[in-house]
Amino acid sequence: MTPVTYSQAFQQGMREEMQRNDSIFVLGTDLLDRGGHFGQVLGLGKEFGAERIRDMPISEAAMVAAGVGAALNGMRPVVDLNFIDFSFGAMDEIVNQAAKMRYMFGTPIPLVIRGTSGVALYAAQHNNSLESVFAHMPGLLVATPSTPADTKGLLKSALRGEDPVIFMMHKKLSGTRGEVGGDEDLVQFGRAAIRRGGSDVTIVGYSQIVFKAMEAAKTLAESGIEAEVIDLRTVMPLDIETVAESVRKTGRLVAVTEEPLFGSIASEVAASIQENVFDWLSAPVVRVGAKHAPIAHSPTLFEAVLPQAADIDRAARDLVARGQ
Amino acid sequence: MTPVTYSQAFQQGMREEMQRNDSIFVLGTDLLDRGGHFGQVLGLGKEFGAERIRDMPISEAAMVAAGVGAALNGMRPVVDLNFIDFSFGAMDEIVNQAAKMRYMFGTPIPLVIRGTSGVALYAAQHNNSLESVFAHMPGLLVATPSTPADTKGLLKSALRGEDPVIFMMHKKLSGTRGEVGGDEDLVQFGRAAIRRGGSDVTIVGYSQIVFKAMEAAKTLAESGIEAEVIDLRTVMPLDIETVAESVRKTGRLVAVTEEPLFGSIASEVAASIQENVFDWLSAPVVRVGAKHAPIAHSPTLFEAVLPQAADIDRAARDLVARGQ
Amino acid sequence: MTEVPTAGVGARQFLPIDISGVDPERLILWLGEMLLIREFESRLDGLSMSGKIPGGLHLSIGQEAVAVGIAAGIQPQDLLACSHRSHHHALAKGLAPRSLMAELFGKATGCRGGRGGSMHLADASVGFLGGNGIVGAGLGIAMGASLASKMRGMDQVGVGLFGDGGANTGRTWEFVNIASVWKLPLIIVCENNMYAVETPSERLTGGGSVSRRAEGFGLPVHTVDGQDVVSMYRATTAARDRAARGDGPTFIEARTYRYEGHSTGQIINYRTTEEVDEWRSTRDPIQRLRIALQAAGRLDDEVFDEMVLRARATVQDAVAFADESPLPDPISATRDVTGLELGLGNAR
Amino acid sequence: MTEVPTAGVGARQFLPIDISGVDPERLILWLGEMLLIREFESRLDGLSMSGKIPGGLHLSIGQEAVAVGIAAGIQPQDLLACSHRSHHHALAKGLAPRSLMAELFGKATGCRGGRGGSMHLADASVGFLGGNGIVGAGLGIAMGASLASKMRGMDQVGVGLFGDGGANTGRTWEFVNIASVWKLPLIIVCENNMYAVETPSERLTGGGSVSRRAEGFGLPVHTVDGQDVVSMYRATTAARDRAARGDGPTFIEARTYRYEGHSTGQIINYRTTEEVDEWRSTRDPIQRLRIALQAAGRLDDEVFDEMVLRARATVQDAVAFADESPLPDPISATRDVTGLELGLGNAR
Ligand SMILES: Cc1ncc(C[n+]2csc(CCOP(=O)(O)OP(=O)(O)O)c2C)c(N)n1
Ligand SMILES: Cc1ncc(C[n+]2csc(CCOP(=O)(O)OP(=O)(O)O)c2C)c(N)n1
Ligand SMILES: [Mg+2]
Ligand SMILES: [Mg+2]
Repeated sequence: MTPVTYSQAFQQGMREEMQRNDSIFVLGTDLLDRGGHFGQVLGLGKEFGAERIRDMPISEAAMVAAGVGAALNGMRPVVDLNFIDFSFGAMDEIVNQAAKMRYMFGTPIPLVIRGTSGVALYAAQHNNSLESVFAHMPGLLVATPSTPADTKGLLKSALRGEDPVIFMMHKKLSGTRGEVGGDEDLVQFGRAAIRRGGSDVTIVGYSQIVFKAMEAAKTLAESGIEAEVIDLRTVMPLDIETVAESVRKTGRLVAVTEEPLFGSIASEVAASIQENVFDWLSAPVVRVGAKHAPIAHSPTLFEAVLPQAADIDRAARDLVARGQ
Repeated sequence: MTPVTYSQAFQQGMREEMQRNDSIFVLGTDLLDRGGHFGQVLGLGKEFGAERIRDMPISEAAMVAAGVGAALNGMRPVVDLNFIDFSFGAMDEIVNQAAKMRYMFGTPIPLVIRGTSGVALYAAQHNNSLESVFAHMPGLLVATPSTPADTKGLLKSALRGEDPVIFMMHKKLSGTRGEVGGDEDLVQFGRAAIRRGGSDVTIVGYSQIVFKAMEAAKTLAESGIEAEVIDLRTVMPLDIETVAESVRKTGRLVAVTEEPLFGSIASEVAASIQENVFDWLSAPVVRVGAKHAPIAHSPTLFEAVLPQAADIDRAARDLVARGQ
Repeated sequence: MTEVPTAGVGARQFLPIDISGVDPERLILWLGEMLLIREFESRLDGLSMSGKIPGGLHLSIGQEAVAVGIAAGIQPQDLLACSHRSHHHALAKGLAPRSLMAELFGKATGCRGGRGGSMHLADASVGFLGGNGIVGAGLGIAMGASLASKMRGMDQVGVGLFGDGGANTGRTWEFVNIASVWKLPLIIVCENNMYAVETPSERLTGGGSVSRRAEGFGLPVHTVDGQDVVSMYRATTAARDRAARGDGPTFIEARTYRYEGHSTGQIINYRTTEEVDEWRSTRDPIQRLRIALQAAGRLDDEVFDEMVLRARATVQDAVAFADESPLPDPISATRDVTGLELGLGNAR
Repeated sequence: MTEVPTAGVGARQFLPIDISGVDPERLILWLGEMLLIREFESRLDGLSMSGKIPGGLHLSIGQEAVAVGIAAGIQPQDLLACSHRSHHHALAKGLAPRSLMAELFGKATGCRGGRGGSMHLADASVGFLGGNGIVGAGLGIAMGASLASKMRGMDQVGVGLFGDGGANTGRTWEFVNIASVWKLPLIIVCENNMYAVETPSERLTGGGSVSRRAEGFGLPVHTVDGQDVVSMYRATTAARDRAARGDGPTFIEARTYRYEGHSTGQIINYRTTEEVDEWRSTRDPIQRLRIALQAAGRLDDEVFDEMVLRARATVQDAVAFADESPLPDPISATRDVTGLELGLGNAR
């Protein structure tokens, strides 16, 4: 198989599942002809037509409400929010309706809400990190793939599952390439992947920052420190067991996130790991995340706020030094 | 001074500050005649009139936008969202506008957004725990008072500060009574209060759950375990130093929250404490929070989801047993 | 105390309604349903005050004709979603009184096993998609459901309701717009009872008219007397026919009135007793239908009294059922949050 | 390449505009401002493509008369907030070209020190409250600002802008409603350039008319030719007078057109070149004003050419300034997030 991009992986997953299941359709802005703002449904408009690749006006509340209501009545909608930041305009529909309806009404809501996430250009209002927010809300699942294969495989799971899923695709990964699985290669929610084995320290993250973790692992290896790098793949459910197992081996954990650190997924991982495998820890779990500031326009400014590979490297080194 | 209720404390703080500063006004639903759904501005309508106690239609986005714009132009608005859950309808205005404007535009946004929070009756859609969500957002401050005195004192600080403040008042505390401070008794943001001294274990929380922590401390004391109980008072900024200091003494921490545990303030506290005072900990920080479920209508169901004094008691006992 | 008006002297004050062409048996049925709703609702204040029902409730007394007229104008397979003020719609759409009452009590036998409560009643088996605690949100659910009906090619229409207060929340107009643009088989009903909690909505509604506002969204708009069950029925039937033909949504503004406070236990001083009396004594939907049926020789006092007693008995049975029903099992409180079993670290 | 149309044969095709009664010196000024905007914007595509400006940009070429007409019709103390498509308004309201260009470059000398960028320009000193990255949000800011103006008794009005796409987001109508109900000194402008990204808005706007929709909210609504700076000026002046008198807001739908793609670097295949040509060759706001001034004997080619050169020079100076300006200090990136110094545990 030839490698495809992260966006194409989403396309592929959508196409295969739409062919397989008539009840799947997509709604959002500029999908039919343009294929979405990130090319995520490029070509699907031609194949499936305007009924199943549905253009909507800029009405985020209505997008999600349409999805919730349709899901309640037998369909499997995919709501494309464009940037995940626009979820703010549909927050009630996501958290008070989609997430709670199964619990309240007993009716599953098989609904995928896709949004481009992560930090890159376009400044403060287009670069909110919301993964910890959605993961905090009972009833929602949150996918945060870092590779084309996971994008496709997790999307397939989402489209065959019965829960509302926030599907977050990192801006900076749109063009990255990789092999993807076939028609029946599903990636399960709540199963972390070990991207690199190592025995000295564990580094855990998800989405784009996994690549920074891998970069750090490389520089650490040059100093003889072998880091195990874990990609959570979904942050809800969060596969804490795989992380715990690794920590039982390495005794040290760096939890990384691109979110502002306070209240982040890294905080959750740190809290949970120290609670569960305290006696295996030779030093505290160290968190590396974004500084507590909005994202500026100028790359000079926002790169200073974001965690970098060097920060992960330094944290891991400190831990190894400390825990000896 | 005669004790006043939590709601009256808010009233008092509002009244005194409105008398002191012409630019303060309140907007929201049913304020002028009714005095708000929790009596929080009762009597102020008569005193200050319809210009400064402004009734609005059910337009949460417009409420907060009106507040942000007015704050940008020299006023000090208080937006009363009624239940904090209704913030979902104004999430963009809160997180993308109010919170980021100072950073983006250099203009302070002195804006108080009041909402009734915490878990009680009225089921899933009126009982969202959002304190960790707002605290996660750079640019916002989050007040979570547990007493009338703190309600008044923190409100005063908010109304003299220059930041957007989410002011969360717990449903179950509306009628609780206590002494309050005078005209110039401000309670600073980011200063936790030690509600009870103790040397065996620290219990940290905020808002209504502090009372459950105090209850647990009582039963623990009966077994000779002296718990120190810390009330954070504001969760952003979060006074981790006071908690750390206590943990340096007790070596044990129970972090409690009424939120669903995942991604909660308790997780943040646990992560931060183990990171900062790891070597003083004789056992892991243990979190006690709500189970990962929406809030049901039936008290039988929702009380089973909420953390109880007995859960805190048990967690503290386990810690003490374990760390010996 | 029941709210059922007594017959007699004042009867001639009531505004007449036109029942021509409607099968009298159906009219009698509707009368019975309105009586049931009123009897049901009239018990709730006390049950809430006494703590049998946890929390307050939004009563619909006075608004029965809106619910019954709509339910009569649609088909059983049609789907309805509404607002926090939902008991009348739940009953009219066919939710069993026992099931509803037990739900309010927070009992395991309630339609949602005690999870939902007053604002979150639902019963898929009768096409009742639920009330909603969030102003305007029910309309969105109905809108989405009707999209599915259309995509699946079903003979099924949606009904989405909101209040006059809900006409000022942005989401409402997003939903109306989508229904209009996609020509969805949806009946949009603004249940205009003039107040949002204690605020006269007209004062905070720019332009003063919900119907006029709706016209700007490109769909037919009808202002209907919501205290006349037959008018509601006729408007609904026409809207349903239009929807079923594939011609798209209809907007109905039902002018109605709630006799009680916004929620149980409230003191009302934001409107005059004259205003309430005026609605009660000239527009009461039960009285108006009763009088029309009497005038047509289709109903005598004896039958009516029997109907009242029957409604009362049904409610009494529901209360007894709810009272005797078991509480839900606390263990179940964390079940069915998602379709997955959540692992370590997520839920404890 | 500059977008300034050349004079000549095609000139007679342009729709005439009525400049009677307006001081010709002001007209010349407005022409100069429109030229500046167009020259400024015409440089940006290249600067963005070459990476000098990080990220894409929303160009307003074609929409100059909307911005200049509004700015001409209000007073310096008035406050304006707009959408993501904001450069024309920023310049018209008085933001210095150097300051704007440096901001786009992400430089320390930009109006927001590189923090804001294209969608978040702002300059309080000229009453420019900012662009906004969120569709519809700018109108809300202006609405709130005008509430403050009113409460503080100032002679100051707000201007809030949004696009045709923004007419389908719920928040927009909440804002319009509040302005109407509170009779705020606010001018609400829908900059209708017919497209939201690649979607013809008419297709997804129920009823097909933004103005008609606005009428339902109880405020005066005017549809104005947005390619005629004088019409825009007149409509704005009237709206401002009304606002200053305390009579409340006015809604203006400005019919306009963007010549370029939604953002820089886009391939346009969702509209015909004929459509673009039609707008360019019959409605171009610069050409129309130029022709009107020439016909009135107030402008000759030489002066016009000089104006173009002057505009170009200003832009060239801005580019050079931005290019040479220092980057912001990375250390400053975490400053001024709130008014408090955040302690341990919050920020690191
Ligand atoms: C988004 C939102 N804001 C506020 C509330 C609180 N609230 C509940 S009912 C109500 C009044 C609703 O008025 P209306 O829409 O006219 O319905 P009615 O109560 O008259 O049936 C309000 C403000 C809410 N539930 N949801
Ligand atoms: C709430 C929200 N949804 C979606 C977007 C993405 N977006 C940016 S501009 C735009 C189109 C806006 O169209 P219009 O309002 O007509 O303004 P124009 O671009 O034509 O000036 C969209 C969809 C956004 N910025 N904010
Ligand atoms: Mg009402
Ligand atoms: Mg447009």
